[in-house]
Amino acid sequence: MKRALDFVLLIVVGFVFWEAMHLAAPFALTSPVESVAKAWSMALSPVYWPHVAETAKAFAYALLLAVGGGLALGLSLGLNRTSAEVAEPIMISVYSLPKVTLYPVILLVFGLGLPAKVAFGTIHGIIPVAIFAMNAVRNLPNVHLKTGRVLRLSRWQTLTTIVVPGALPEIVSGLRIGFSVTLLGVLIGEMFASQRGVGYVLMSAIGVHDVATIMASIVLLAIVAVSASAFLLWLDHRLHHRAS
Amino acid sequence: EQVTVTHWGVLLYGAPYAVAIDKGFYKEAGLDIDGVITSAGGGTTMRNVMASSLPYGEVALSAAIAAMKQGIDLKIIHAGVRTAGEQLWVTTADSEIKSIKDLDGKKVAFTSPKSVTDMLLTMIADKHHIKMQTVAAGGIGAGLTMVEQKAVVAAPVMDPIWPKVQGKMKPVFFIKDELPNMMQSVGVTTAEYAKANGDKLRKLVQARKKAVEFVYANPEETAKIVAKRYNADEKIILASIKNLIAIKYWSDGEFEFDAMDNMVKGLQIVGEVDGKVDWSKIVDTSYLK
Amino acid sequence: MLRLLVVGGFVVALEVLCRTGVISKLVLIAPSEMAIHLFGILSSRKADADILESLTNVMLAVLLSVVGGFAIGAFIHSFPRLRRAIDPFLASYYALPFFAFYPLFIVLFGLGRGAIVAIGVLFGIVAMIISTLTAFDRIPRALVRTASAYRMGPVEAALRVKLPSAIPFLFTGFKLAIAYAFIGVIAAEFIMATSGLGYSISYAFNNFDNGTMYGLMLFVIVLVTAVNAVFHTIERRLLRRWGR
Amino acid sequence: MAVHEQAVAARGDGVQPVHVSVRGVTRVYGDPVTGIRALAPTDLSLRRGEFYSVIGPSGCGKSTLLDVLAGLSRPTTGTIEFEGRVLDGVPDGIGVVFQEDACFAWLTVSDNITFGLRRAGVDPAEIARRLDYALRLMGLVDFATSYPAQLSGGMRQRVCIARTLVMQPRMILLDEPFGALDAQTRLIMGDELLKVWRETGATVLLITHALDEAAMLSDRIGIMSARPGRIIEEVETGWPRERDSRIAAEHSFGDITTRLWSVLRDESLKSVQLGGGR
Amino acid sequence: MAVHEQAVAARGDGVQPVHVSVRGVTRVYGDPVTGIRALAPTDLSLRRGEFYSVIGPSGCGKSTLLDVLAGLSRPTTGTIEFEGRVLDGVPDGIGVVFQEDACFAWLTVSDNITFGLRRAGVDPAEIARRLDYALRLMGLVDFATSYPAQLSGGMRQRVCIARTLVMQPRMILLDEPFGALDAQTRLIMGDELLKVWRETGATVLLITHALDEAAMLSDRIGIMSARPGRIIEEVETGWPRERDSRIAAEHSFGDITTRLWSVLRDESLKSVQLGGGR
Ligand SMILES: Nc1ncnc2c1ncn2[C@@H]1O[C@H](COP(=O)(O)OP(=O)(O)OP(=O)(O)O)[C@@H](O)[C@H]1O
Ligand SMILES: Nc1ncnc2c1ncn2[C@@H]1O[C@H](COP(=O)(O)OP(=O)(O)OP(=O)(O)O)[C@@H](O)[C@H]1O
Ligand SMILES: [Mg+2]
Ligand SMILES: [Mg+2]
Repeated sequence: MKRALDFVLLIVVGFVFWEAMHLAAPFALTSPVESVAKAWSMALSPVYWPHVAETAKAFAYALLLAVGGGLALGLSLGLNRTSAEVAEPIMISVYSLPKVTLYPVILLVFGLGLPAKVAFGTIHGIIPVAIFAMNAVRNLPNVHLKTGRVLRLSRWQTLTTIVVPGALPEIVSGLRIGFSVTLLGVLIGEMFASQRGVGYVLMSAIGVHDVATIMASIVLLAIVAVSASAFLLWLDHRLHHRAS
Repeated sequence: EQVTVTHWGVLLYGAPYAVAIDKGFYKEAGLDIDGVITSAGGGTTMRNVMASSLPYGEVALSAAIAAMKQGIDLKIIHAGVRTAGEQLWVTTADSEIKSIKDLDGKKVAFTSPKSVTDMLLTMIADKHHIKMQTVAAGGIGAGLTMVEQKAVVAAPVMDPIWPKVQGKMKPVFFIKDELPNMMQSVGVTTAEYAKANGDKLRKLVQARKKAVEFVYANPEETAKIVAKRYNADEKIILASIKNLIAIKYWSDGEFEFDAMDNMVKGLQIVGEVDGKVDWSKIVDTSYLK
Repeated sequence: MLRLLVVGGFVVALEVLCRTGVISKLVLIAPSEMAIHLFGILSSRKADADILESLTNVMLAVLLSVVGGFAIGAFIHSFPRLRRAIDPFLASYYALPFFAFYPLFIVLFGLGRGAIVAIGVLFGIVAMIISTLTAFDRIPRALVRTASAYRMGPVEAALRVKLPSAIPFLFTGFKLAIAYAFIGVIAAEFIMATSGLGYSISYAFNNFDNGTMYGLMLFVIVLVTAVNAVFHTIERRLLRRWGR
Repeated sequence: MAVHEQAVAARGDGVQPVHVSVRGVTRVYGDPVTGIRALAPTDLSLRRGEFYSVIGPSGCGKSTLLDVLAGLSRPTTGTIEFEGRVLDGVPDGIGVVFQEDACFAWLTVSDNITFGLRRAGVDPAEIARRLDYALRLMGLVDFATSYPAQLSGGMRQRVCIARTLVMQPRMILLDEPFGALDAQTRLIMGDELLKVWRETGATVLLITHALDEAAMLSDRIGIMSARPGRIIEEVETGWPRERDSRIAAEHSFGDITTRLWSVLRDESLKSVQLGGGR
Repeated sequence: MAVHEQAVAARGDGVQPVHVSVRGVTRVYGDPVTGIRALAPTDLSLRRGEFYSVIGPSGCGKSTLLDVLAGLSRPTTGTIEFEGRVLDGVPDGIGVVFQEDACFAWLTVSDNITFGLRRAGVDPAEIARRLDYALRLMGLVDFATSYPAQLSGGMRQRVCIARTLVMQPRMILLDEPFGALDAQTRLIMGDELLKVWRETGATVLLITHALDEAAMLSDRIGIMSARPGRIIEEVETGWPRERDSRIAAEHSFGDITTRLWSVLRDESLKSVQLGGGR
């Protein structure tokens, strides 16, 4: 109850801040009320849903790849010091590149369309997931791994019953960021070569300076991302009991 | 299949394509065009054209030239938008700035470095012998915000954004009053594709030409079609289309080499191009008939 | 050592693919050519100013992200109610297409360096905040109580006990903050600046000047790798001390 | 140094005024009604300069008592007075050795030990002197530059003891500080603790499992009940202030341990609730 | 269940064949030449079904010995044979209770205890039976659904003991398992361990600090030297297999502890190197 209250309070504070911003720069931002109203009308309009569906499809694939790949990469690198030494700096360096510059390469490999968008989302999301998981695994108390060895658990068992639960808080943090960045990546992908999708809507809105649509899209994106993040946090609290 | 059009959904380069799809001009010609791929960057659009299964599209002339300078084998097969006259610089409604002369010594925004707006602004300064402090805003919206915040005194805007801000902003100058026609965009394809698919390209160009004629003849219906495709306000689109018809914005495809040379001259001023462009090597007029 | 081998192998493979024309020169140029171009750029000294400018921006952004992110994270962590309310928003932040806010950034930070560094910080800081929060959860209770037993104030406890104790987990935040600050700065320069590495890369991208583009990218890669290698060494040394 | 002077002033034998007094303190973990009751209403007073030990069955609330005594957690009900003032937060002049390993993994043994001194801005020469003394005392001379991860469990425990003792607090709280030490080392450490206690005049509260240790070192011993814990009995040893482990040879030593043993046994059995197990 | 059958087969008294033998084992941490020498060439053999205790000064290498015995770390030199085969990695049938707290923070007490059983695919009814038994044995019935963070230090230790015992290993290695328990609970746990040992016929290696505990529970006791540690003396108790803590009343019990005490004292003194301290 108190939690819900705090949450609402924070949203209110956010809106007040937003309103203040709006008053300071009406051209850059529409007011929260206006934006939410616009978001509502967009959510009801039949024109918007095909775009959402298009983005959702690409996002679903990208998320699957980013999370699956990120966890596989992060966990295995966390457990294997040698390969981590090899892969980690390379991973981060490539990640630090402005993604636009990878566009020609992505075009070459995936062509135009869905696969390119998925690829864009995946390369955005996979690294945070991997890095969080890797560091958490690396810092697992030694005695936990020893316990696993004494029980002669298989690699897979050790992974699923000790490593993953032990590293869960960090894994969840990685997933939370990964979820959001993957979404962003898909949107950016849609801005490069698109004919449909939320990214396309955003790009046109930015192009014609349709601030209401921009802000409304952002409200909708925020609702999705916050829900996902809250769900993951809830999951973390359920699964990982901490000291009170 | 999809054609590629720069700034689709934003600027009205795409109006003829919207009409051609909607009115079935492509279908009549036996083409199955069901959509438009777009992006906002010149280089990106050019790359999309090359990567597409149908490597044909309308791109910024500057992007086409840049690509060719880097040795990409392209063919320009028709003219697109033949003027940059729809652009104008605006200031706040209550501003003291009234004419170009008032901009002397002031901060004025363009969109992004080496873009058409950058070039136009430089040419204006040259023409009127004034000195401005020009800054990159990052986009139309950002420029307008800067004007509003008094960070700059003027920023560029164009159709179809202009009718939307017309009440809040007032024009300082229109390009159409100041500079000659400059070809903004052209239809391109890869040389390789052109070799094997001459017929198809010809049909594409013809369908567009028919659509352009339709636009000039039926502004109202065009506005309806474009508003639907762009998911925009029909009134504003109609106002813009009328503005654009007045300056004969869309070319029916015929090349106007003076307008193209004007553009190259502008690009030379901002240092985008050095030396002449030999049109005969890259322009192929054979698809116009 | 192994890392060198892997990277070397990769580079040679790329070289072969490019030289034999399997990968078109318009998409990717051979690594040796990238190096030659980079050498050309560096020796002509014409990019020196751009490089210096971007590096300063990136360094400022990284510094502010890491220090600020840690401070904010530590602050939020000491108010559990605030933390619970704010947590779902933090990660969601990355889903928002920040480029839609450029007009706002201009209003807030003005033009020039301020806005560019600000975007780098806005991008990097949240990863650091999230990482700090999860890292602080990992501090053994006995250490927190030791800090209290020494009558440390919140700031001193955060700096003298919590920071060093959480460092192994904070490395996640460092690495991501570096990557994100890089991306933020370069992306901002892409769009807003008339100079700097990001601008040069985007200019080359738009002009199909693959030589310059990949040359500069190589420079970014080498730079980030160097920075990361330094961190990696520090991390390894610390962890060994920790006994992990 | 204020701490030191006050400590010196407190020296000397005889009955001293109350240093800390606990009145009706309870502590519930979690929800006040449904949560785990760790402390039943507990009363306890320590005289200034007294050596007091607490024994009790595992899980009865000893560490919880130490926590509230040190001001690290607030009692659910009841009050604690330390040096005449109601406790609110950790007071000045207290030193704590925790049951868990609380070594700073990022500092060497030396730096761990001198941590508090450097913070307090003690003169470097004095720090060096005390460090040297502590390293010898704890048998860690060879490991001065090692990191905790390179030490055995017992060695880490000694580092934590040293870190607290060098601060010369007016009240020292120790939670099973010798738990990981072998019998002989434990004896030595006990004697050293007695020595520090005598020299600084500090009040000591020692939580221990070893009955003989409690009997040997303390002026008084409090025995705690099964959870929810409270002091159910206090045993006065009557040892002179000048004493060491050889006191175990005294006639009354056996009586004391027997007494402790008989009370503790019942509580431990209650606590482990060996219904049908045995 | 193979483990169980084999365990049953091993029952019965009398001298048994060697279960595990350690020959010339050394262990150096860090660089082989300049690193910390934790084990000097050490020899040790445990007979099948034997209860063997190891005592030694703090930091002498006891935990290190346990590590190499369990196959968790490779000896720097020397070999270990377990059930007739040279040890290479952790063998089947071994259970270890570590000195550190090894509870899984994310599992309840019950889930911690049944962790290994569930991994081994033991029948749920059997798991429930063993869990129930273990909870009673360890006095944790009320805390079955608690998480480790809600337990006291001693209770967490008991969870770890339970987690190992329910697996019914053929060889049980325990590193100061009762370190955080009070005297009475420690006695009870010792008796329970003896019972499990008798019933399953397992070989037990117990590292402990309490000399009386070692004397009471073991068939043989090995005393380790100061670091680098090796077994310098072994004491045979000669107790019958059927025994419990009441054996401490036997006449020879005092002799044994005195013996242990005298050897350990010298080594501890050496270890703590109390140059001028005392
Ligand atoms: N953080 C906590 N949350 C909930 N319950 C707790 C917490 N800490 C301790 N308890 C409960 O309080 C009781 C007393 O714990 P405490 O640690 O004080 O025992 P103790 O006497 O120190 O035991 P030991 O001798 O085993 O260290 C225990 O039953 C334990 O389960
Ligand atoms: N990971 C390590 N790195 C370096 N040195 C170590 C490491 N672990 C232990 N040592 C050293 O090895 C020696 C033996 O340690 P070990 O833990 O085996 O002692 P122990 O007999 O178990 O002591 P205790 O009774 O205090 O637990 C110690 O001197 C310690 O400093
Ligand atoms: Mg305790
Ligand atoms: Mg040990």
